[in-house]
Amino acid sequence: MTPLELLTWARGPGLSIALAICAFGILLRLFEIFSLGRKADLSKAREHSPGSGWRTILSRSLPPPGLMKRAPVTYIGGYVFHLGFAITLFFFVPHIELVRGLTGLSWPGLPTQVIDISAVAGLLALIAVLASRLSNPVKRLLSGFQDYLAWLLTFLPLATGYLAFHHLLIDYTLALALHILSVELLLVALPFTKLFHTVSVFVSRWYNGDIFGRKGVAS
Amino acid sequence: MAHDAPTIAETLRRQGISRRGFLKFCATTASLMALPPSMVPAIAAALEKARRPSVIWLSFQECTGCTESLTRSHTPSIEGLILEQISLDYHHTLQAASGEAAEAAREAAMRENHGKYLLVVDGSIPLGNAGYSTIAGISNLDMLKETAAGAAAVIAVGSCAAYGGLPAALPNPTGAVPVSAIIKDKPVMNVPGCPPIPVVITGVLAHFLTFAALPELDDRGRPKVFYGESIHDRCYRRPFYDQGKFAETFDDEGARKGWCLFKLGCKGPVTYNACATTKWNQGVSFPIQSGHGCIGCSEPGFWDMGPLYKPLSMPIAPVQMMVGAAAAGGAIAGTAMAMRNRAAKKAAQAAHQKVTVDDLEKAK
Amino acid sequence: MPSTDSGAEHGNALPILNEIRHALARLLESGETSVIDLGALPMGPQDEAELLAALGEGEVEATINAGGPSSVRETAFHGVWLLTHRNEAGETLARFIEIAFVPELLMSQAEDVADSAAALAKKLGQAQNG
Amino acid sequence: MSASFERGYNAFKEVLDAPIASFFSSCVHCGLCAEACLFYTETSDPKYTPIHKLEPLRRAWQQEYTVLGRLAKLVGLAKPVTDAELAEWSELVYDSCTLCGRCSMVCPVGNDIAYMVRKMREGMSAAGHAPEGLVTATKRAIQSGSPAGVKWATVEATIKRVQKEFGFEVPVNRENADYLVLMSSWEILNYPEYLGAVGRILNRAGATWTLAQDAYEATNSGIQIGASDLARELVGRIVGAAEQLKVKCVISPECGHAYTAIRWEGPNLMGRPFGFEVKHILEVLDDLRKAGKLKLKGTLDKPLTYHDPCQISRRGGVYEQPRTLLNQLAPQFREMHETGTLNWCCGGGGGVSANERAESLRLTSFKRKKAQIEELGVKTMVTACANCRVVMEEALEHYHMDIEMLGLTELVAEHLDEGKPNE
Repeated sequence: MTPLELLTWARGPGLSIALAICAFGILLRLFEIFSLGRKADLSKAREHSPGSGWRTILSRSLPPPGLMKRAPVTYIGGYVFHLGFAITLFFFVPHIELVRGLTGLSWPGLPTQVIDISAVAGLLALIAVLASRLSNPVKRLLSGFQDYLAWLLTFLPLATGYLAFHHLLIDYTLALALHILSVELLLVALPFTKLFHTVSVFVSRWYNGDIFGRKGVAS
Repeated sequence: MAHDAPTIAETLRRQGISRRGFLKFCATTASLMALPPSMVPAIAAALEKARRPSVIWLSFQECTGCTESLTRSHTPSIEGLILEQISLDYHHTLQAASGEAAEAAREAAMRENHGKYLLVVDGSIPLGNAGYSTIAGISNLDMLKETAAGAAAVIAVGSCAAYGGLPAALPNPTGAVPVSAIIKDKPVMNVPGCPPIPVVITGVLAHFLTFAALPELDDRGRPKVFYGESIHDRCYRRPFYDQGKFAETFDDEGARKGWCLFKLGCKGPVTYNACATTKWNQGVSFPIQSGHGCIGCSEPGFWDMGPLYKPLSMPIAPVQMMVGAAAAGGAIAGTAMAMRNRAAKKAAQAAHQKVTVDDLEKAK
Repeated sequence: MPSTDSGAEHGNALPILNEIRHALARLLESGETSVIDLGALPMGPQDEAELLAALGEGEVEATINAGGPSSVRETAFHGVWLLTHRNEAGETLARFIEIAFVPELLMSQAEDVADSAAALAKKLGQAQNG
Repeated sequence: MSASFERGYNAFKEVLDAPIASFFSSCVHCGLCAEACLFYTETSDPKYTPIHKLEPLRRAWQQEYTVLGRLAKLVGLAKPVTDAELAEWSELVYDSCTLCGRCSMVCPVGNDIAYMVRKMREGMSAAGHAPEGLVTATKRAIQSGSPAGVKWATVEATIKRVQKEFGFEVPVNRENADYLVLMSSWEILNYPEYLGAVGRILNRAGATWTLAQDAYEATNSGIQIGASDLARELVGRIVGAAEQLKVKCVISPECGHAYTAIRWEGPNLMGRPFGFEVKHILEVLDDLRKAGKLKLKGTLDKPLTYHDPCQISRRGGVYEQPRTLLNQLAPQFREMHETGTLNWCCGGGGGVSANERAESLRLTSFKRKKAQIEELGVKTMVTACANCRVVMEEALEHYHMDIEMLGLTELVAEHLDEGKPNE
């Protein structure tokens, strides 16, 4: 199999299989979660509450006062990684083309220099949060195989994409093929690992905001 | 190739070409071979010693496009000089002789120059049925094996000879294979392209002529000087890619301004060839300069590598159906799991025994 | 073949001009000459015109008739020469920018001088004999 | 019958719901909840990381309610939850969690960890892993009516003291009153001035009120230990009395968990909405103030601060009312650095104060509050939860800190303008 054949497989059957597993898994997991149900709360909710599920979906993206100082690596690393990853994912023109190919939606991209910076920032942040995971006693206690797997699966697309873009170490075609394959691995693993937080975070934040909100607290 | 044959430099001098003219020839040859101008002295030195080689050109499952390309090389005098310098002893499209006389010429060249002649092949070789392609009643496979046996080196010209090309496109009805699938005991150089750039063909011939050896090859048997970099990396429109400026259609403002053709399916990023610098038609232009993306014709299996007009990052096959089906499958499996979960939770609730204060501690 | 993107500027001339600047410095410092093959560079339709316009025209212009006409022209920048090799039919074979005090090809070659010396001697001998 | 692992594990299966499933699905092990938990910040022991306290519950969810977890369990790859593990986790679930919910406020993926700990305690108590102190308190609450063993006779003694001191009659079992006044054991035993204060304020406002002989105790050990069956029985006494006496509103006293028990969990435990309102005393005070029925005079002019009881503010939504009152009463009222819905717990909520086993950890965790007080430099702290007050008074003594503690209701009563009621 030549690199171009590998790339073709990745763009063709590989992508279809990965997206199919991802879609299957997300649906399955959502059913799994919602099937456990939630008893209607019979207590009288406050009429005028500053909080709500929808508010918390947004507000939890910001650090609560005081916590940034206590956990700077987690916050800054987390922000830089998520933003770097998101900018690279959603504003690199070839990625937009992929979305256009899948959904017909498209939007303007950013110059490659900007993408380059965001990808490098994302990679460095990932390394920083890994170092923190390995050295911080709390994170080390909490972390298991899945956490490191999720880290690797997130790191690989950025790393291979960077290698491909800059023609480093490996031939571009092979790098591009590996890049797409790494994204496919990410998609396959997404519903069944910690990576599912990309979907469930909206659910959990909503529940949190709703639980607090009905008591009159903006959480 | 007789030992008393004159060297190429001698031949040129006999034709009344001065040393200055020879150096000009060397400089243009260097340019042709995509070698840096600093190589001119080495080329001159090599040509002082180089002697006229015998060349046998075999055409198998091909369209003659490669030969057409070669004969339309934009440097007729140089290439003419080269073709004059080589002894093209067999080329069934170009030679005057035909039938038995032609085959006799091939056999004679093979005999006289055994171990020293250069074999050039265009077209792929069918393995499915020997009768799919024959010349003078000889199957392509037999003729290739027989002719390659005494060759110093083999040059596979064009994507068909190098990779199987169009005949090998799915479902590959003739079982077409490239030269390299058959010839394993000789140096085989691939000069892919559909067709290859004319000056690339003459360039590699010039290299063999000049240095009596094949140029440096990459891991896929291609001369590095021509195939070392991707079209994308040498493309004059590359700055637009970096700035995020793309033509969206073939007739929009971006297309008129000469912006990057990535979104229109350009395969430049994964295609390794010299088109962007060497160009075509007497150096006038190349596909991207003419407003059309690269189709990647010099890459293996390019015909089966997805739609020509879809960007590289786009999926090749429509995935909506499959993803939709998978999502439906996920919903069905999810519903089954949900029913199981509900039943399990109900069972747990049914198994609940009311907790009294006496139940807060384990029985001693 | 007409190009679709006329008039677009791609900025590919600028790196070449920079390369020429460095080559001039080397020439002055150590006498080292440089040659740039214009056929080996990524050039858009306007890039070459831009480059040539930037280089301008200088004081010297020569034609070499050897295996077709080659033009040798100094640009507005002394020491920067533009060489265009053509065949007998006048078609361009190759184009170079040479950074040198005198382009190599303008100088008479020792072999040719030797041949000429011999030829002149022979001619004189013939004249004396005749 | 008795507690057993099977009953506990069955309870896990009962309480796991969609919010918990989404919370466990979302957790990325970032460790930020630890930074919000005073048991971690004051000990630096990673085992006190809030989400870690739920590990057995998480595995129960995974192995019972997810496809992959079930598969893993089937092929023997899953680590089953064991009784020994639950025994080990007892300290984490009861001693090092006050259900204060501060972690629930900071979790970036929105996990309500306190909600989950409350649910996990259902299984822990059914499995017999509740700490002895809480078990004893719960038994006393069910059997004698109060976790501290306070009987009606004790209440009557308090009533007599109040009647003598303030000169008004304390109504008992009076029907159709506006308010049913509840107390916590602490208020009956340690702070009888609460009853006097409430009575004066309500009388001055012209409201009718009553105590109920069958429901004087507001606290609910069933909630703290995590046994809904018992919590239902306890809250049912109040609901029964309120309905029998046909009161309009039940006033939850200055006690955090009592408010959560009656106001938020009560209807869910009873399985029906209430026909009466439930309000915290601070809400009632604010209502009266708004209605012009609470006239105050004079101020307490010294530097003081307000400690938000977690269940009142963060978990209860009553955080503006005390500030409105204090701004009126105390010109030198100052806020601590982290306050309101992001306050730090006293360290004794969620049953921790009733859990003798947790005493040393509780005192260690108080260092957080101590640092807050010292940073602000005040000598007076007002609060609205008798449990917070007792816990902090003990800890202040332990650390030899000379800080005066006040109940907000008393403070209001002390500044009540007792001129003639508005005609």
